[in-house]
Amino acid sequence: MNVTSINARLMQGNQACAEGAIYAGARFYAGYPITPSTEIAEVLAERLPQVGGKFIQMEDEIASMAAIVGASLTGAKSMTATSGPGFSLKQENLGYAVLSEVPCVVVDVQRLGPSTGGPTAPSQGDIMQARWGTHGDHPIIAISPSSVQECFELTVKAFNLSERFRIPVLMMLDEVIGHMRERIIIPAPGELEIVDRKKPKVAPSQYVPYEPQDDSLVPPMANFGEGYRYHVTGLLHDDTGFPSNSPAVMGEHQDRLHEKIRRGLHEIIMVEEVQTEDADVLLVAFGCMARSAARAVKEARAKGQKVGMLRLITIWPFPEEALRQLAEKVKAIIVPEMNLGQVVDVVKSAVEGKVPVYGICQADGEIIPPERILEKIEEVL
Amino acid sequence: MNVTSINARLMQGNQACAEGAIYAGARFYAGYPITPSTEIAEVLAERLPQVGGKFIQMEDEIASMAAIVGASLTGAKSMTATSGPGFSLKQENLGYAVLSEVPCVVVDVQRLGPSTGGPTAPSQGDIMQARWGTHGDHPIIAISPSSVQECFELTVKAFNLSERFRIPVLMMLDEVIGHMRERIIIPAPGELEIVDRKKPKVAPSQYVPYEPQDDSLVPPMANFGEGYRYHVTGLLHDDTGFPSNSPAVMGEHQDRLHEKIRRGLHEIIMVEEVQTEDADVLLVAFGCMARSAARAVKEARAKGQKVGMLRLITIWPFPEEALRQLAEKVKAIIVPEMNLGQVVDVVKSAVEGKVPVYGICQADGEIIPPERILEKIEEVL
Amino acid sequence: MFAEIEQYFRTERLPHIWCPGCTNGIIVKSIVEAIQKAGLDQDKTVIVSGIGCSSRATGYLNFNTLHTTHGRALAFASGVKLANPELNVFVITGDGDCTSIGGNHFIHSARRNMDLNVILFNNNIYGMTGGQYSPMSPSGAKATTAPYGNIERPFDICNLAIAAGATYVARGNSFNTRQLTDIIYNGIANKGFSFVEAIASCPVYYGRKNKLGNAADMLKWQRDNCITKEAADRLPLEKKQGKVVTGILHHEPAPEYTTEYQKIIDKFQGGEES
Amino acid sequence: MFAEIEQYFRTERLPHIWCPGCTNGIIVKSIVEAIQKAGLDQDKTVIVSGIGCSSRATGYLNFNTLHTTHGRALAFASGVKLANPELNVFVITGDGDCTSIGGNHFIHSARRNMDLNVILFNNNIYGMTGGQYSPMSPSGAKATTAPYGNIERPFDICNLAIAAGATYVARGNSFNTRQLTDIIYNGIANKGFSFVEAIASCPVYYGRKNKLGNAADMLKWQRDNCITKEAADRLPLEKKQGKVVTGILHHEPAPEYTTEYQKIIDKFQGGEES
Amino acid sequence: MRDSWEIRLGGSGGQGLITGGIILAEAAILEGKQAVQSQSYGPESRGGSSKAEVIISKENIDYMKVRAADLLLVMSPEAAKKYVDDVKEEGIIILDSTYVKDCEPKKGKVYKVDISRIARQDVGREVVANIVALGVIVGLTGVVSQEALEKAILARVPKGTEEMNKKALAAGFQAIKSVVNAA
Amino acid sequence: MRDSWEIRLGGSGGQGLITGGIILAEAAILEGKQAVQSQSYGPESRGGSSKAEVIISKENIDYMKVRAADLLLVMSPEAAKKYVDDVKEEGIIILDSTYVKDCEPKKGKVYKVDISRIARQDVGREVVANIVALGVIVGLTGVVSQEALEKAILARVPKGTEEMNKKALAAGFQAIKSVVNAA
Amino acid sequence: MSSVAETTQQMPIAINLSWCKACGICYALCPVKVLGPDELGKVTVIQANKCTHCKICENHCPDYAISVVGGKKS
Amino acid sequence: MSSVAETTQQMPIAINLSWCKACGICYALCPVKVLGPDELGKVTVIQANKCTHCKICENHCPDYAISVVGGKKS
Ligand SMILES: Cc1ncc(C[n+]2csc(CCOP(=O)(O)OP(=O)(O)O)c2C)c(N)n1
Ligand SMILES: Cc1ncc(C[n+]2csc(CCOP(=O)(O)OP(=O)(O)O)c2C)c(N)n1
Ligand code: SF4
Ligand code: SF4
Ligand code: SF4
Ligand code: SF4
Ligand code: SF4
Ligand code: SF4
Ligand SMILES: [Mg+2]
Ligand SMILES: [Mg+2]
Repeated sequence: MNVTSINARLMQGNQACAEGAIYAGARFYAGYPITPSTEIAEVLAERLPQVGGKFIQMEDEIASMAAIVGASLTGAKSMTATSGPGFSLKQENLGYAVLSEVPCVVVDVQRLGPSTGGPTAPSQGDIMQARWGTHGDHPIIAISPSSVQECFELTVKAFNLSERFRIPVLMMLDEVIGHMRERIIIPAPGELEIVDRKKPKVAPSQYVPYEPQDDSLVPPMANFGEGYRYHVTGLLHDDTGFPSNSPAVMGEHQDRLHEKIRRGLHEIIMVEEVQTEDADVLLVAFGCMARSAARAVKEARAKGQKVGMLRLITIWPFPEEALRQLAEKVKAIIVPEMNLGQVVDVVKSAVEGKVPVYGICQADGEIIPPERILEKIEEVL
Repeated sequence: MNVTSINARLMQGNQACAEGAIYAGARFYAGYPITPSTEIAEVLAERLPQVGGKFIQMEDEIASMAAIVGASLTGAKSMTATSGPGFSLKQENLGYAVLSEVPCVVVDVQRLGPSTGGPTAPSQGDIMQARWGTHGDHPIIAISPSSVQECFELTVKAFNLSERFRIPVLMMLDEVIGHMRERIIIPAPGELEIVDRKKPKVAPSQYVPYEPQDDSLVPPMANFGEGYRYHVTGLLHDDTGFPSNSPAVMGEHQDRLHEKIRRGLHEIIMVEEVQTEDADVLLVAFGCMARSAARAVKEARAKGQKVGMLRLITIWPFPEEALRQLAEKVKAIIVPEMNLGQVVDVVKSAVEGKVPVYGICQADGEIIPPERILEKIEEVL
Repeated sequence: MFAEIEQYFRTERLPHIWCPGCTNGIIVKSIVEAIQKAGLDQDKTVIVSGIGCSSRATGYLNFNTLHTTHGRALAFASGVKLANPELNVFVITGDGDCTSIGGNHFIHSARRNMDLNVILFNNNIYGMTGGQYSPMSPSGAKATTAPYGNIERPFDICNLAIAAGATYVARGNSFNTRQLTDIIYNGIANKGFSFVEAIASCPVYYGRKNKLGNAADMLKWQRDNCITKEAADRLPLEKKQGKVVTGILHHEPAPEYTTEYQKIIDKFQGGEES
Repeated sequence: MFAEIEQYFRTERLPHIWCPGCTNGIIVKSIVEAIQKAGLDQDKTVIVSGIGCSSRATGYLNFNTLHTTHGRALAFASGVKLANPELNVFVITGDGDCTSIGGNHFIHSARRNMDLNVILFNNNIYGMTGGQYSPMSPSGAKATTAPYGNIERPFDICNLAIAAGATYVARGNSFNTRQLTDIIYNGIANKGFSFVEAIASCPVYYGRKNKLGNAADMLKWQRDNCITKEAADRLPLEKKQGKVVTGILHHEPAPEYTTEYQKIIDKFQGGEES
Repeated sequence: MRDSWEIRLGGSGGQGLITGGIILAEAAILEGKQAVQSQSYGPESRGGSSKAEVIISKENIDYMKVRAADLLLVMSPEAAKKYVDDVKEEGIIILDSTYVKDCEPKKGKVYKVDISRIARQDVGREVVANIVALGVIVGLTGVVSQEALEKAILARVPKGTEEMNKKALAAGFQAIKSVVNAA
Repeated sequence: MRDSWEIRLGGSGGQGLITGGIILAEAAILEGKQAVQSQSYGPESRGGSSKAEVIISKENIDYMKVRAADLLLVMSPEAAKKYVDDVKEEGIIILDSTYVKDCEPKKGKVYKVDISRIARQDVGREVVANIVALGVIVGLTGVVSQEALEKAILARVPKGTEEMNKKALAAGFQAIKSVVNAA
Repeated sequence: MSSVAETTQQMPIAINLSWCKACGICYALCPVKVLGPDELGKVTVIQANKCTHCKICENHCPDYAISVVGGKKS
Repeated sequence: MSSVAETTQQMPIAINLSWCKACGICYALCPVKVLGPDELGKVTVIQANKCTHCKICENHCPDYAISVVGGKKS
């Protein structure tokens, strides 16, 4: 018997996400079961106590989201996971985390349809909700893994970004990626970078909790219980953390929330380019659809068609720059996505008419097969 | 004393919305108080019993949304009203109403910020949430009144569209419009058209609840208790109403939900054009900002600048056609909105680079004054 | 029995999706028998459910049926009932649906005392999602999210219903079907919020995780561990220990919500000012 | 007193936003006195609140303070406490915040018995939004959304807490500040979920709508209509009618959640398999 | 009378200025004019400073907010500080001198009237200070007719308080007359 | 051995086909190959029909879904109907003849094996039908080595059931041998 | 409802095999072992004549697959 | 905290007028009418000498505007 990679294992995407969280230092999980995300909770219920962490099944998704924010304020890296219906319920408190700048990671394993929809059927239908699901203006970071290995590594990255920018980071899995099992190599401890929130350097009496100390505009964050007594609120507030009705203060607060992310774009944006150098047709894909698109690229190239792919790893903020540069070069863009048209409109808005943009939009619980993409390529070439 | 218009009254926007609901035939309201929408509940708590209708204050917004769907299934035209935080909570059950095609009207009186934000400060920050707030692909209709008179009349229209298309209709007020008082003339009974849901014409045994009977793709709707026993579910389902896991069925269901709205666009889309005939600069505005923009148009014209306005009355589905036609004619588009950039991106996506599009985006709890718009006009001219 | 099944079930949709040996089907039959006994008009009867295995029941029942979102059945049902008080409204819900995510609607519905008939299928587990613990899983029980045993204390949901204001509260189980039918029937007679906890068994998840034997073993457990309130009242404390008390636990009528509302309408309809 | 105020309040933020005569300020002082009496370290104490007039208290208190979303304070607090059980965690909440939108978190927190100290400011109304009825408004009371009088029955929230599993339940009011401080103090001593209902008055909305006189009149009402549990136990039934019973209503310790969780960690930490 | 008035009323929570603004707008509508009334609040629906704005015009009113006011009435020092500069050069400023001391506006014509004290002492209850204020405004400007104003007041105040409110209105008319005469 | 196998296993809820697919994939990984396993479910996590897919390859696997299968195993009539056409022309079809009767695929090479009956009667418990099936698949195709398969099985089955599972595996190997020989 | 044989005096038990899920409840609970499993575990009547019409099987079949005639109404 | 006068034997009641909201509770509850309203309704000391140090005023002032020295600790 020929056992080659002893570190290689077969692992499910959801499990890899859970293990990635532990690797990243997550020590708190609160959740409420929902297909197709439940395995994340189940793995962490078992694993967290083994590393001294806490797992709690809350009464619902609203409470779960609240609990991870509370936990994070004590310094615990915290996570919750859910799917569409639960993601909708978490929106209010997700907005709280954005406004009060509490790091945490929220996993949404996307399933089909609005409402209960098709609970076991895959989809990529929550992409726009990830951006706009909570009320009011707010920035967000959302990441989409395309393999089990990435479920692990991007979860680590999600925690890093969350701690770095004091913002909830969304891991937008889809049912295909969450439930499929494939080969993964678990990185050794220390192999991946781990980022922790910046702590205040001043004495408690000097601490102004929401006052940025550098150009990043991300204020250092004290944990509850460390002697820095401060106030956290979901009201718009000034740098001291106390609410204000002043338009100047409220406007500044909202602007800074966005601006800190804008300034961090170079750290946040992740894309992968596949054979884009000479591409005439660019596929823009993410999540499980990037796998189908990758196959399409391969088969199209085999036929001599110049096709490339821009894989969106970061979905929000949207990788506009990378896309715009490619839009200068290609003749057409095709966006295959498992929904009825979400990212395709964002792509359109970003390329501003420079090249024609086509969607392949399908929301029936099936992954869009390479064949359909290949057909479209034929059509636009 | 010179009393001219005896039918004229001073009325608050929220109250006009409530009175419009009664005029439209609404006989059920369930809600949970929240600033700045509370007056709608307060008015209806008093008024509904007077017309034989029901008001109930539920334990939260989730329950309120659920209750109006339940009530609507018995045939009662139903409404709820809320603001941002509550709107976030309603999203899951809003998606239920979309999927199961239950008519109802949801009012969101927009206030500032994500989370608790600035509860008494106006904003137009929930526009994208109105479109994408619930998980999964779904169509929606959203309407934005710009005057107290319109709060009344468009609420009637909202009920009509909701009954006509079997879809929840969102009334997107903003705090300015909801709280301001102005002169209103209450239409006489019969003066405005009232639309009721189409009832099945077949015998109960022949009733296939989700089978469209005509090109509108909107199936006739029986009310509970009328002898048509059928099943309503939030799962994707076939025409009989029973759930299915078949991709063909699930895909068709999702497609029909969108297609029925597409086919009804001519009934749904409402815009107002103000001095657009010869305009070089087009303002695109809605809600209270349309009032500020109207003043800007007037003052710009007074200076000899050719400025016009496209007022979006229907916001979702987005009036793309109307906009595209104007985009052919103008040299620049300015979108002043009280948020950090929502409709402006949709405008960009719609005009596909044909003319430059500028946003005036401000989210600080103040209405953007005509001065700022005038400045921008100077800038782009 | 097949005739009743034909009348009250959508037989073309049977067999139902429940696992072999799941007792949900038994409880549903008791509900239907109680409805039959009460002589309710199927056209005037609405059955509402949430999300869960048990909540799938509505799909099989030949009434006006409403399968809602997880935990919210009571809120939808309140809308149905208040909008049209002539309808008989039933709610079918699971222990997770009713007491976890739906707990708030539960206590408020009990408090308001709207005339709703609620049957909670208590299988001590989240069945539909594959065996996570619920607020009604016993302390120490194993579940996929309680691999080391549940450290939480379960609700006594009947007690909670009483404290929240329910005017009729009863408990039954899927073994003693006659009793179950009776207590549901009596609940229908109560004009107000009537709550029945029906002990169910989930052999596939709860049974397997907790080594409770097969479907028949779990039914026998119900038979052997439940005692009626009447019997319990006669027994000394030590003999009651560990037993689950069934029967009508509470019945204390109070003004019903829709009736009270109608009084307001009767008084103020047509008026312009309060 | 000014010295204690200086120590425990963020005096630079006073006067608070509450209306003249609102008794929220009185209750907050009792909380602070109980904390002082218990000798809790301010740095190790977290006070969590929801949204409402009463929930604005956290902004004035010199601790780690967390002003959350409407109804969710207990859920946030559960995260704080479980993540770091060394912290003393208090929750300040209103009758709407705790029992209406937050009702589910309330019953589940009581059931889990996490070591949280909850003080409910019960003014029988939604103050912050301008006077709508709450689940604790008495039947018949007027409110902006109950112009014809409230047809709902209010919760007896202490009873509900007990039924849900709270291990310490007490009621006080803003007149009898000594008692209020004492019952909060005793709640701190209970290792588990401790619940105190503090009767507050909202002269501006509840008082005005229901013609209860001015702020002082409303305080006098509390004085004249509350009796201690000890007194009540001695009185004949007819004399208790209509009186509100205050004092410690229930105290029955049970295993505390974070302690039980720690046992699991102690047993399985480092292990790979359960 | 002028074609259009932009009026701003500023004070603190309980002073009834929003009601005051509403009454003014209602009086205008009774006269067949256009009117828009808007306001800003403190936290949620309560407390803090409060501002009411009324625009009265013979024409349609597009923009509903007062920019530089034609008339400003302030009844608290905070409001005075906040709004006193947003007045037209030739605008009118009325200060409730019961609460607003040490305020010397740089522009506009200023009238100091002891409004709250008059309400409390002359009429008997401070809650009617807003009605006194309306009397002052209308007495000074005639933005609406005195009849329309009285009608609007009586239509809105709680039953049983009509006399007190009439008295307050009269006191307001009287007060401004004295101030103008004294000037 | 071929470079790549696309395998589809179809049946109903409780038959353990997903576990079967996982074991197959794990065996492949033990051999240093790439493997992807995916599945589809009935409503929420339970019941209904079930499908597991495994792709085993020496190369990186991009698309994770089986298109036309190299090998199809079906253990229920519904699954047979649903999947029997999505097989490559030269593909392999294994029917569990305990449940799948009257199925005559139009393409592929068909093997009928009485898998569930063998599990129930020869091994003693029908729950191990999936292991019998794995024996049949691997015995027929060698998609993974028999050693790797056994190792993967033993690593995943509950403690105390090792012997029964080994017996099931052996029965599977045996069964396909007989079928092939009989053919 | 698919084909179910008529019941008779000798065979008071009607079974709808297409609904039976082989859960084993009926034959585990039948006090006199009238019922038993077939080779797939589904219900089968072993000794009809012993049936007491107690209806325990009918009442506890979660799938409504059994109907017993005679005896008193349950 | 803004200026509050020192208390003395003769004047055991310290008042922080800037916090007082004129709610009237203290002077309505003071058993011996030591306290009363000023012209704006805020608290004022009318007859300091009668004070019994009962602290009812201090305990019930919702705005922490009164501090009474002497008497037993509340
Ligand atoms: C908002 C939301 N959260 C979670 C789920 C997933 N979910 C479906 S059913 C269920 C639990 C069902 O348990 P129970 O109510 O006890 O019903 P049972 O299946 O045991 O009959 C859960 C958590 C969902 N559908 N929606
Ligand atoms: C999700 C959500 N719904 C509604 C509101 C509006 N709201 C704020 S406070 C409140 C009620 C407050 O009542 P209570 O908890 O009794 O506190 P009080 O103001 O009486 O102290 C409501 C309904 C909100 N902020 N968020
Ligand atoms: S999982 Fe449990 S509760 Fe659900 S159908 Fe199966 S046995 Fe019944
Ligand atoms: S509204 Fe009522 S509860 Fe709120 S601060 Fe005022 S008096 Fe207190
Ligand atoms: S109880 Fe019903 S489903 Fe179970 S074996 Fe007997 S007949 Fe079949
Ligand atoms: S009726 Fe009774 S005796 Fe007859 S088969 Fe059924 S359980 Fe056995
Ligand atoms: S201490 Fe007592 S006596 Fe003295 S002023 Fe206060 S209330 Fe009056
Ligand atoms: S109780 Fe306090 S706030 Fe009220 S009048 Fe007295 S000192 Fe002022
Ligand atoms: Mg359950
Ligand atoms: Mg309250």
